[in-house]
Amino acid sequence: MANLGEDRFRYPAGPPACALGINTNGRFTRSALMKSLLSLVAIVFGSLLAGCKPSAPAPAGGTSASGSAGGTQLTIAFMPKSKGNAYFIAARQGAEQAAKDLNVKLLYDGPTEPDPAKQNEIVETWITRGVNVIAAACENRDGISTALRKAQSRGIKVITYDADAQPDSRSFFVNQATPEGIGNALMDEAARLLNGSGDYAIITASLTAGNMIDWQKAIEKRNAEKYPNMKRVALRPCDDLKDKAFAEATAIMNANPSVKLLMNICSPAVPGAAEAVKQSGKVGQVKVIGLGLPSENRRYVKEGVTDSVILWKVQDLGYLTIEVATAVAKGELKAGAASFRSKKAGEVKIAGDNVLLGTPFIFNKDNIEQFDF
Amino acid sequence: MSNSAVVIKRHFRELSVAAVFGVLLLVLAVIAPGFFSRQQLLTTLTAAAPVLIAACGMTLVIVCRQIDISIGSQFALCSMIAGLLAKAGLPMPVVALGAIASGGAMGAFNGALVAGLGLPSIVVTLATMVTWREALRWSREGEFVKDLPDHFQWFGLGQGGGQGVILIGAMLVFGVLVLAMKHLSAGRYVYAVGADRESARLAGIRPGAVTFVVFVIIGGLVGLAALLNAIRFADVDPKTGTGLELQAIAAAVIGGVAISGGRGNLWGVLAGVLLLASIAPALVFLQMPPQWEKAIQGAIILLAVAVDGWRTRKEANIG
Amino acid sequence: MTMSQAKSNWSWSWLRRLEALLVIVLVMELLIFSRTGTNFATRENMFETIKLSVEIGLLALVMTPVILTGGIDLSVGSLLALCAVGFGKFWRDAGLSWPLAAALTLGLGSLGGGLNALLITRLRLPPLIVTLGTFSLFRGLAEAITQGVDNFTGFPEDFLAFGQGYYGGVIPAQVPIFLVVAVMVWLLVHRTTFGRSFRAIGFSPEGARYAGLPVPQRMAIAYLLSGVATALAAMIYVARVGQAKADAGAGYELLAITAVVLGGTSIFGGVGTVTGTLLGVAALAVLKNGLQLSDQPSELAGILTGGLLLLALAGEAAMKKISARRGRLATLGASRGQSG
Amino acid sequence: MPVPLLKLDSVAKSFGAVQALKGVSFDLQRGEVHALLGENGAGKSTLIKIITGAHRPDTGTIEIDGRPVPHLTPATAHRLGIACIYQQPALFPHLTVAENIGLRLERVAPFSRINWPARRHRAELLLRRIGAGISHDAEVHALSMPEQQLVEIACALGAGAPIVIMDEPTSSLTQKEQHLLFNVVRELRANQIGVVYISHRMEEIFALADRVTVLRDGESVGTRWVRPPGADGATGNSPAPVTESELIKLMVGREISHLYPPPEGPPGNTVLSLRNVGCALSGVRNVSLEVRAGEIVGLAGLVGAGRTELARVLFGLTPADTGEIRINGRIVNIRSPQEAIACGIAYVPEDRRRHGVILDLPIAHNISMAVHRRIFPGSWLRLGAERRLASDYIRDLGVKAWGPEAPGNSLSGGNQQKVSLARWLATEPKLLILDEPTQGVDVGAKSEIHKIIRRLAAKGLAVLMISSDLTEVVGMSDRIAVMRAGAIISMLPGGSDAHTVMASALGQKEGVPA
Repeated sequence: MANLGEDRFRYPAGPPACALGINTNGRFTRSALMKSLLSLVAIVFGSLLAGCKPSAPAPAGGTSASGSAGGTQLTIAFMPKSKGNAYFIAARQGAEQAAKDLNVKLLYDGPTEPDPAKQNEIVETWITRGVNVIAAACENRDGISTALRKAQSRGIKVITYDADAQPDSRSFFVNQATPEGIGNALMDEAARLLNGSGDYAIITASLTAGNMIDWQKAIEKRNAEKYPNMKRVALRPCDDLKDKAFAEATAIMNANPSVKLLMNICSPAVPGAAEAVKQSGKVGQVKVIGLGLPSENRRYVKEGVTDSVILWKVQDLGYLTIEVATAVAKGELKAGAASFRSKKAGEVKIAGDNVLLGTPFIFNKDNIEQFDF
Repeated sequence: MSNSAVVIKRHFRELSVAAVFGVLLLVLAVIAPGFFSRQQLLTTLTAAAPVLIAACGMTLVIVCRQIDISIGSQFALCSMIAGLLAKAGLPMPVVALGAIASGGAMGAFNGALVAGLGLPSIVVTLATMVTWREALRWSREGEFVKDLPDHFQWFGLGQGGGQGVILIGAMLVFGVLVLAMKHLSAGRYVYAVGADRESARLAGIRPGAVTFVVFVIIGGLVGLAALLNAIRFADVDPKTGTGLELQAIAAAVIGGVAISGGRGNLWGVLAGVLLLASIAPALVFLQMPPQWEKAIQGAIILLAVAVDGWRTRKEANIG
Repeated sequence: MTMSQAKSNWSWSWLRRLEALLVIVLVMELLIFSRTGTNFATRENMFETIKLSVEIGLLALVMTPVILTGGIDLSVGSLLALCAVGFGKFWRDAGLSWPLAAALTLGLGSLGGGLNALLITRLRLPPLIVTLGTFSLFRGLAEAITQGVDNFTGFPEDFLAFGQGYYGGVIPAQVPIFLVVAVMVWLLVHRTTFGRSFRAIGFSPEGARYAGLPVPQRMAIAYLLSGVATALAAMIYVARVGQAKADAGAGYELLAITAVVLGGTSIFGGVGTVTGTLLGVAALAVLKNGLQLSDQPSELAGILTGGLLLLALAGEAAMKKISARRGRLATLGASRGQSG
Repeated sequence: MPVPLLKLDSVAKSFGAVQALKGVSFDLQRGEVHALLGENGAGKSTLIKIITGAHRPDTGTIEIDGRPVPHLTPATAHRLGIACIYQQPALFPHLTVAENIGLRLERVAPFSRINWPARRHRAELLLRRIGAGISHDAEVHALSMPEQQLVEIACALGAGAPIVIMDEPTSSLTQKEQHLLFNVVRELRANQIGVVYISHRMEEIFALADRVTVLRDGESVGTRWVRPPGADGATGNSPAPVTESELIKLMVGREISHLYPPPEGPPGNTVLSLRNVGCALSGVRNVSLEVRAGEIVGLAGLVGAGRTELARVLFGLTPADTGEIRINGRIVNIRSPQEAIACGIAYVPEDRRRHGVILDLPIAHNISMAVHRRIFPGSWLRLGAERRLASDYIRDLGVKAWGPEAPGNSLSGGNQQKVSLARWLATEPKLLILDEPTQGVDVGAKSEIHKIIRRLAAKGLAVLMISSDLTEVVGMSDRIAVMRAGAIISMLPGGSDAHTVMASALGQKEGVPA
């Protein structure tokens, strides 16, 4: 193996050919080769483990808060529940805009499909890599909390957005709106469309996502209080996947014909359920509402399959998350603060450790054209 | 043995699968006639059509004593290409051609490595499956292809017309392949190469060329299947096609295609595809928990293969 | 896979060439990533990489004897999910203590492996098809048990320590377990008659039977071992991630097979070493970790893995052609010497 | 002499260390049956594979109708009209007879339609012409070996090729089918087709051939007239027809007696005694036989007489279902190879490459494979002990290899057979069954193996040797058991000549069909 010639590398020159076990007549002897191969790997591993690394200045072991290569510029690691979800693509646009405005380095990574195991892996890698702040949307509230607590113990600031982790594993939760706000908006809209009575079904992302659980409870409370003769006949998860939502919606409509409305509380499910209603020829008989992006549902709203979509300005959520992350990293935002000034979302209330973006907004046939996200 | 007895003995597997499917339909007719509503039947068949096209391609590959587990990724890439071409405003025939050609190209890549370098097909297609799927994820980052022109979904013919095109397309492909495998000498060459590569060579057939063409054909068929599946929706999901290779192999195996090559016909595969496709809706209509679908599919594969294994062992003892 | 592909030319020397190729790839990875990845070349990151690759490593370890016999096991990924969900059910719903639940899960794993072994050896069915059937069956059972929805979390602290804890703050808890299993499998394959019979069966099942080796029993052992190790990997996975869901371990079987084939084991059986498999697992793990630390998206690791596998195969096929030509020259020379 | 239909000029071919053909010249006229005679391993099959393009010769030229053919592949051979009946039928199991014949005969463009009725009709015609009672619709894997051979013959007949090659066509034919084959050959000759007929049986040559070329150890040692031209009533100047003993001498080429080491001393007590042993599955019918210690019992008979099947019964591969097997007087029940080894029975199989030596494993692994339990207690490998065991046998049997670690495929045929032998000697058997011990082995190694066998017998080992090489059976055996159709039909003393053994094997009473 030719000598690498880089003097900065303090590895021994490549072992001579005969050590590689190639003896005189070109015949690999089995045991000789094995010994040299393993010794080669051992040498390289040994030198690395001894921590004599060529370039990165930061010492081995604990990564200090300023651990990024650039020295001053903050590194904020931003993780969606799944990269493929249009909702998080819009949130990323807001985050990138904020990173540019605040001159911070944005690291964006996450699983392409919702997968809590991959989210943990990426957080672990960010801990080793050393970042200033981790802002994550949590697919599984309990699973990710252990990893986030480990990050905090390494001096990395942790905040969550869109879906929360366990409160002790993060300093702030940037919440788009209070669960009650979202639950009530959905329940009231459903009641308006069915004028107060009839069966409905909920399609959620997964039964472990923190925000989903809170929204379901809020909807149930609102249903019990205000609309006694509306009954939820089914609650099915779709793992944030459009075609799974399509299959679940079709199955629900077949299994219980009495359903009059499909309430989808995760964004991919709204177009999925709408397509299912369209293809089983039940447009008008079964209403479709949910939390979804205008851009994804514009076609269905115009065709009257989907009646109304409730959401919030997702780019602002992304923008606000990065602002909060930077403020926390610089120590400008401490626990117990009552409000926070955001360039995009204006004056934002803080309830306890929840930074509230604002109240949900209802898009329907009349106003959906004005929104581009 | 009388002629009908010979037919039964030779096509035992295909007939038994068709019988099981018949029993399932009977049970459904009695308990849940809703299954046979025009709408439900159409949805089930349109969902099964692309799997049938892929399973036909897979039958060719398995009869030639090879295997291709990369068709899931090929399916996703071809759907994506179809979506992007349509979004670029190209007319649908060009989009169709683009999808089929890209499928054929990927099939040719597999074929070149397997037939050219003589590498084992299971490992080559394992590598290409991982590479193509991850390349698609890297480029699209899971983002759907959205805002497709109106003439994309259902070829612009509306749901009824669209589903019609898909079903006719699948039947056409099935018909052509059945004729080709029975009456075209190239089709018989596939059986010969699959049965005994050396004898085929001695009979003057070129096994390498046949193997290469088989991989190109399955690529093209998967491209067509991807197109026919993509037009069912208004946007294209990059995660589509996951697990298609296992469905296609399962349908072929249940339909009596021998994994050791040289044996099997498409009618059995048709019965296999229909049986596997109707498990999920049947469960819903029989009020059984839908999560049992995959377990039942697995059980059917094992049962079909076990019965076959037991029969050949019994035959071997007498013969 | 062309059954009739001439197995006889997968000779010993071919295997060593592929392992040498793999070591060079591994060393290159280490050097490149220690420059591009931040904090890549640290002791902590090395252990982190090993910790994340223990599950795939276990599956690849026990996949080696299976492939050595000329078989394959596609069902390990699904069996991992079934064992994870089973463990959750035993612990949460049946209320058993986690060590007892762990023992029962190992039993469940051996049942899964046993089913594969029974169908493959008793009815002499092709392993690819049997494990394809059990691939769907096990995943289906996992989904049925959890109604596709349920998720087991909140495991006791001392169980989670196995997946997330560290000995002496540095060595992840699952590393010693992995090393013990690795040594045991290495001894089984390279230092016992079982390993010898796996190879013989892989090269020529008929030849092994005529030589008086108990072929069905030995193949059954390989598949049973695969089941038990999968159960162990499932529990380490649950401890590490802190949850058990029906979609666990998706695609793990393909990663394990990739690592084994990358390590020089021939897919037709007979030729292959455990050290080669370990090198394969290491190459894949370092690749994934290095790319992530170099701020590359994780999909790039998948692309390079596929590319690496194709490179290894094509490279090895080319080497075989060169050595065959060199071999022909050598035998001509040798024949002159031999028949003199 | 008119321009020969087919002419081979000093064709040579070697596979690695083994030189299969050393410069063979051969020519075939139109309307002539030219036989190729030679012992096993004399190079007959290699020559055929060169003519049909399956192998390319290292040196030498091939001419068809006087035109040299430089680059012959199976496809071009077909086009030039060379049809061949292989010893192992090259058919497609799960396809029908009509289709098999169709695939072999039609050279049709890939995308043209198959005319199934025409195929069925032609197949029916050919089958009727041969007189084979097979339906054209039957799947080949359901046919018996003789029936598959008839399909091969139908393919050759149907090809209408000017040159037809038959490689040991009667090897798996019963008496009735042989009769059909002889008619076909006569019909081909009448239609001016050149037939190359390969066999190692004297009576077929005299029944069919015009001329015969004898091959020995890869060289042609002479071409003789069997039925000289103008023999029927033409003038007297034609050369005298060759006699059988002259052919045997040419074929064997050396005095038989001094070749094979003589037995040393009287045989000991009975080791193996079979009393009407039978196995329905493999067609072995109530065999009674005894083999004494230090004695070599030869098991002679045509291929398909059930000799290998008997060996497989004794070794537990296809367990016996009737009769009694005694080893050293004790009744044993053998249901698997492991039990056979435990009883002291060892079987060196016929197909060396598939069942004997595992070519990809080193010699040491092969030799120790049957005695794992003994030399590896607790199933822990002891590589030192294994290497010593292997080195002893390598020295003892004179295996030429660069060491115990050498892989099997680096050895010549003879050395591979010695390794196979060494494996079974390591089990220290009481009875050693040898199945075609010297098949496909070069002459040098053949005599070495014979010496080893005799030396083992001298040390008190009971040997049961199966061989279709008559001179070997006669030369080596103390007693000869002749088998036909799964049963032992006669016991001949050692030293009886090849002809009587063959006569008995053929069941001379019915005589050779005219």
